[in-house]
Parts: sequence; C-alpha cells; structure tokens
Amino acid sequence: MSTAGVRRGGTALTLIGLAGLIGLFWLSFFWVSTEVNQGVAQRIFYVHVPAAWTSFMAIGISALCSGVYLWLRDERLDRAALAAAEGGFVFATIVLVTGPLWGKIAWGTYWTWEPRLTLTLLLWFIFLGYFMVRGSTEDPEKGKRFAAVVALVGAIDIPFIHVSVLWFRSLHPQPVVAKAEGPTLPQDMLTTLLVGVLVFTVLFFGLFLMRYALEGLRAELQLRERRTSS
Amino acid sequence: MSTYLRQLAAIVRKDLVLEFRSKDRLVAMGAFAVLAAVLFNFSLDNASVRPRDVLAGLVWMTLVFGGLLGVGRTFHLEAEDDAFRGLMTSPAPKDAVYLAKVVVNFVLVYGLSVLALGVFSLFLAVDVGANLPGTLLVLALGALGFVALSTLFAAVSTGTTMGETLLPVLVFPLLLPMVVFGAGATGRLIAGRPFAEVAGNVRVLGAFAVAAVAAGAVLFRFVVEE
Amino acid sequence: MALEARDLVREYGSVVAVDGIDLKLAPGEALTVFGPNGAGKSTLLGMLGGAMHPTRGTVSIGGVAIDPSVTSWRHRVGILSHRGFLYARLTAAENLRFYADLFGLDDPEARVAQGLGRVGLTDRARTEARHLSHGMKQRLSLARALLHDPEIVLLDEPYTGLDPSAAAVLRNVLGELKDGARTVVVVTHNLREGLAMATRVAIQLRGRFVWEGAANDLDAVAFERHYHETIEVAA
Amino acid sequence: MRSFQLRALGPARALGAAVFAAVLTPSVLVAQASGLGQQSLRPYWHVFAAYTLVILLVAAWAFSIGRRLKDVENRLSD
Repeated sequence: MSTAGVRRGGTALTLIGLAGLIGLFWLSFFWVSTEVNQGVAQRIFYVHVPAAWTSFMAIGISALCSGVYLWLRDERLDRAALAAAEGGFVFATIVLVTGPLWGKIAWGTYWTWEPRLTLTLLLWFIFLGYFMVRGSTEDPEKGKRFAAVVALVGAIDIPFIHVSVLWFRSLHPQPVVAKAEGPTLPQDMLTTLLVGVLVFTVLFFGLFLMRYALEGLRAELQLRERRTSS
Repeated sequence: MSTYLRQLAAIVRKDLVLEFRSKDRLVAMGAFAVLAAVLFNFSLDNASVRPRDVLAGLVWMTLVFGGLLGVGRTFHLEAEDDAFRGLMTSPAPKDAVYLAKVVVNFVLVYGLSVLALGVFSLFLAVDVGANLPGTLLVLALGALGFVALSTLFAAVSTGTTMGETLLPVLVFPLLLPMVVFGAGATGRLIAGRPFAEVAGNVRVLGAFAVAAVAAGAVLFRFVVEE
Repeated sequence: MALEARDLVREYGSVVAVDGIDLKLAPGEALTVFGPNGAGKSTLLGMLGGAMHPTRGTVSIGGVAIDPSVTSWRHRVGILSHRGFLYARLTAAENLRFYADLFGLDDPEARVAQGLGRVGLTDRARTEARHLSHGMKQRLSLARALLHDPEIVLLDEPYTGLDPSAAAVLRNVLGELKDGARTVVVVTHNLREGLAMATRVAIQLRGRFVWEGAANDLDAVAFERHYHETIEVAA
Repeated sequence: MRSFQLRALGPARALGAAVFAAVLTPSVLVAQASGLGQQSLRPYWHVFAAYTLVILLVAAWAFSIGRRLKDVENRLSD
C-alpha cells in the first residue's frame, strides 16, 4: 500500500477510534451499573485494562517486527516496530497514571505493587530504553538494530517478569479492599470492558498507521535530500 | 566443533590473562563489595532492622550494582588499538565471542557475589553456613542470568554515544525476575529453611539464565555488526 | 577474479561514504587507492575485508559473493591497519598465538615462531606489546595479519607513523607477497610508498574512483601533479 | 488538494474530541452525583481525572503525529 493510502487508512481508523472512545465514555458513565464494593472508582477499570492490553499488544508487535527486521532488513519493518513502540509507550503511560488514581480509592494508597501495574511500569522502562538506544547512535542504522534487540529481549523477558511479580505478591499480601475483577464479572461490565478493548485497539492501530506513514515520508525526504546533495 | 571450542577457549584465556595482569576490574569489583558492606552497615538502624533479614537483599543488590560496574567495561578491553576489529574480522563466530565474554564475566560476577556474601556475613555478623551449597547454587544461576543480559547490553551501550550511563536503564527492568527469585531463595536458605522449599525458585532462575544466554548468543551478532 | 566488488555503496544515515565502486583484481595484482581524508577509503577497505556490511552491492572472493555475517571465508583475508589490533598486556608471542587459535591454524607454536622471525621480533617474543616501540608493534601486527597466509591482503595506511627501519621491514615483507598468487589492496595518502608496491592505481574522492590506471607505465612526477590537482579541485 | 484536506482532519478532530470529552465528563459527574449523594465525592474526582488523562494523552500523541506529518509534508512539497 502507498504511504498516502496508509495515511488515509490511519486517519479513518483514528476517527472511528475517537468516536468509539466517546461511546465508551457514555457506556461507562450512563449505562454500566456501579460495582457494589468499590463504587464509582471502579469505572476507571474500563480505560485502565484496555490501555494495559494495548500496551502489551504493542510490545508484541514491536518485537515481532524487530525480529523480522533483523532477519530481512526491510526498513518498513523497522518503521512498524518504532510506531508500535511509540504507541505502546503512550498506552503504558495511560495505565501508569490511571492505576494510582484507582488504587488510591481501592487500596487507600497511590502505588501498590499490584502485578499488572508493576509489569506495566517495567514495560514502560523497556520502551524508554528502546527510544534512548535509538536516539543515541551516530549511525541511524545501528540505532535501529540496537532498538530491535531491546524490543526482542524485552518481549522475551516479560513472561518472566509476569511470573515474578505474581510470585512476589503471593508472598507479600497487599491491602486489598476489594477484588477488582474476577471470573464472575457481571454481563454489562464485561460488555463495557470488551467495548473498551475494541476501542483502544482500533485507536492504537489508527495512530499506529499514521505514525508508520510519517516514518515512510521521513525516509522519502531523506532520500530526496541525499539525491540533491550529491 | 572443536575449532569452535578452541576459538572460545582462546578468547576466554586471553581475557582472563588480561584481567589478571591489569587487575582493573578485579580490584574495582572487589573494593566495591567490601565498601558496599561498610556503607550498608552504617545505613541500617540495628535497633529496628535485623541484619539477618536483609542480608540476602543486600548481597543481590551488590551483585547487580557491582556486577554492572564490571560488565559495563567488557568491551573497553577490546577498544584499545582497535583489537575488537581484529576479533570481528577473524573466523571466530560471533556467538563464540559472546559466550566467551559471558564465561569471563561470570567468573568475575560470581566471584563478586561470593565475596559479598562472605564479607556481609562477617561485617553484619550473620551466619550463612546453613544451606551454603544451595546458596552458592542460587547465586551462580543468578549471576549467569545477570551476566548473559548485561554482557549483551554492554555491547549495545558501548556502541552508543551515551556509553555505560545507558546500561542501567536497559538492564535493570529486565533483571526483576532474577532479583525476585534469587533474593527470595537466598533469604530463605540463609534463614535455614530446607532447600526443597526454594526448588521452584531455582527452576525459574535456571530457565531465566538459559533463556538469557540463548537470546544473547542469537542477538549478539546484530549488535556488533558494522 | 580473486577479489571483485560490484556497485559497492555504504551509507551512514545521510552520509554516503562509498558511492558505487566497482573493482576487479586478479591474483598477483596489487591495487593502491589514494585519496584525501574523508574520501571513504577505510570504509571501502572495511567492506572488502568483511568488517563492514555494504548498504548495497556485493564483494566476491574467488567468484563467490561473501556474506559478512558468515565466517567461513575469513581465513582467506588478512587485514593490516595503522591500528595494530594488538592487546597491550599480552606478549608478542601471546598476541600471535591468540590469532593462531582464532584462525584454527595447525601447529600454532611453529606458526608463531615463524611469524616472529619473518618480522625480526624473535628476541622480543616474551615482551608485552605495550613495551614494544611503535615500529616493533607495527611489525608485530604485520606478522599477525599474515600469520594465516592469506591470499588477499588489505592494508589501511600501513606507513602511518612508521620509523625508517620498520618501513624497510614492511617493504620487504610486502615484496615477498608479490609471488603472483596473492591480491593486495592498499589505501593510503602516502604517494611514494603507495606507488612502489602497486600494479594498479586508483584515486578515490567522495566515495568514488575518479581516476584509475596501470602502475607500470605511470610517470610518478606527472601522477603526483595530477593527484594534487584532482584533490585541490575537489576541495 | 486531497492531501491538504486529510491533513486538516487528524489532529484537529482529535483535539476537538478531547475538548468535547473534557466538557462532557464533569457534566456527567454532576448528573450522577445527585443519585449517589451519600457517597464521598472523592471517587468522582479520581474517575474524572483518569478519563481526562486518557483523552489528553491520546490527543497529545495524535497531535504530535499530526504536527510531525505536516512538517515533513511541507518539506517534501518544497
């Protein structure tokens, strides 16, 4: 697909995603019932969990593209890995700012070593490392390779981190006031959550495509500048 | 295969000889372990904290910080006179170079962690004799996982303009599993609990080390290519 | 062809260091590439020796395209740079022994002794490289580059900072290489030494060969004038 | 011409949606607060902040992509 086509697709998906976000807000404010134990604060759940889902999907996409990039050295794969990492970074930031707001009500403290929150914090730092490595090499091609290695090792390490934060928590019980989610989530809450996941995924892919198109245009620009200079 | 082992052994031997002749990293890491023990002793309030309870955590933090201090300089050894270029244009496979560096760094970091265990036990008057073989095994697996990751990223950070300052940002988030399971197991072993209780931890530590070494061996060639 | 490059390009971001170089060298030929600093000579040599990956184009040895990430062909190439690739705290013999092991050479001890003898360093075998003079170090790294008897020899500014006696040893050893079986590429800005060993000559400017010719019918004085004119026009 | 139209859409819409949601959220809170008056108001403040931050972060990313796209396209059309 041409860069302009990707851009158009990205813009369209982003608009759908933004409309969906308004819809999600409507659902979670007017439609879904209030959770009995935690009350209104539990509504943060409908943006917090989808954002977490999106950021983990992002590191998956980024690592996958990075791996194939190292193999085939197709610039488009590196652009996709970069776009996904940037999206993952934004959505991980959402998780990290909404988590404490919820936690303050649910657990009485802004930060707890809740497994998902801890995992996301480390994921956020993995993304940070990704961008720092990318930006600190003299030869951009080298930066791309280094960043791909960071994304790959990060993705491989995440299951281990997950296991360890769960294990750590089982050793040190947290002051849990109420369980946020369980297998028996009422139907309307589940529906709202699934809508949230869908909306965030669409939004992610919309912006992902725009970011990808941006990187394609930058490459085009660089190629042109090189041609005029030689 | 025998050529592979010969190349690997040559790099290991060369690095160990250089290490013992210059003693740069040996002295720096050894001094780090002892001085960390001194500072930790004065940073703890003995009235409210029992050294026995925090010893494992302190040993693991010393392994991580002191280890990074040494491992970060892995490729500086090769930088003088451009020797790394010579190594890279030789027929030695890149994974052999990586594995050799892992072996050498493991010797250093494991030595550091065992030294830290001894010095801390002496300074903080904690008996670590119970389950000592188990403790040493846990430290060995932890040191291996640590070295596998940090050697790979030492190569990355050496290739950037930021150098070693970048290393903690890249490596610390990835080390959480090692610290959680390693420090947890060490703490219980020092407390005199049976080894069977930490067998699960040891398995995860082992899996982590194997995954880290495998990932490093595969990915190293992409880091050092020019 | 012993050594062949086809449309070789190397970019560093927006900088083009080597911009489409073709060359073909038969066994016995020695090419000297002249050029000012920043012409991309070292990058060219790095790609010919497989130290750097080309952005585009291929390098072939003996008609087979080489893959820099594979090591099976590396024993056929020897590289000498003005940086010695030596470890300061290893002795002369240990430095050579290390390379003998990396290259998987049979009977390494004999090879090391032979290599040291070739550059007149036998009595310095047990001296650490940091205690050797600059010229001795350069001789030692020449022995290192030729230890595995490569058929292709790449030299990057070999005469930089050499004292006269070391330069004489270098000239002798390089003379021995003119046995008709080897291919030599030298990059340098030292006109006199570069011409002495060449069978073919090229001038590289901004990543391209702007002039190429045979060395035997070259008038050294006229060539020198031509070279300086070329790089002044460029500057 | 077409690309100019597209350029106007992305970031502008995103920002519009952000403003819209920022206005919408407090009104919703007020509407619901009347029904659950016996509970502390603090949770509302937190929910409001969380939802606003979601909008702001997404909009900031969209806006930054849009600005960078515009910048590159201007330089490409020169």
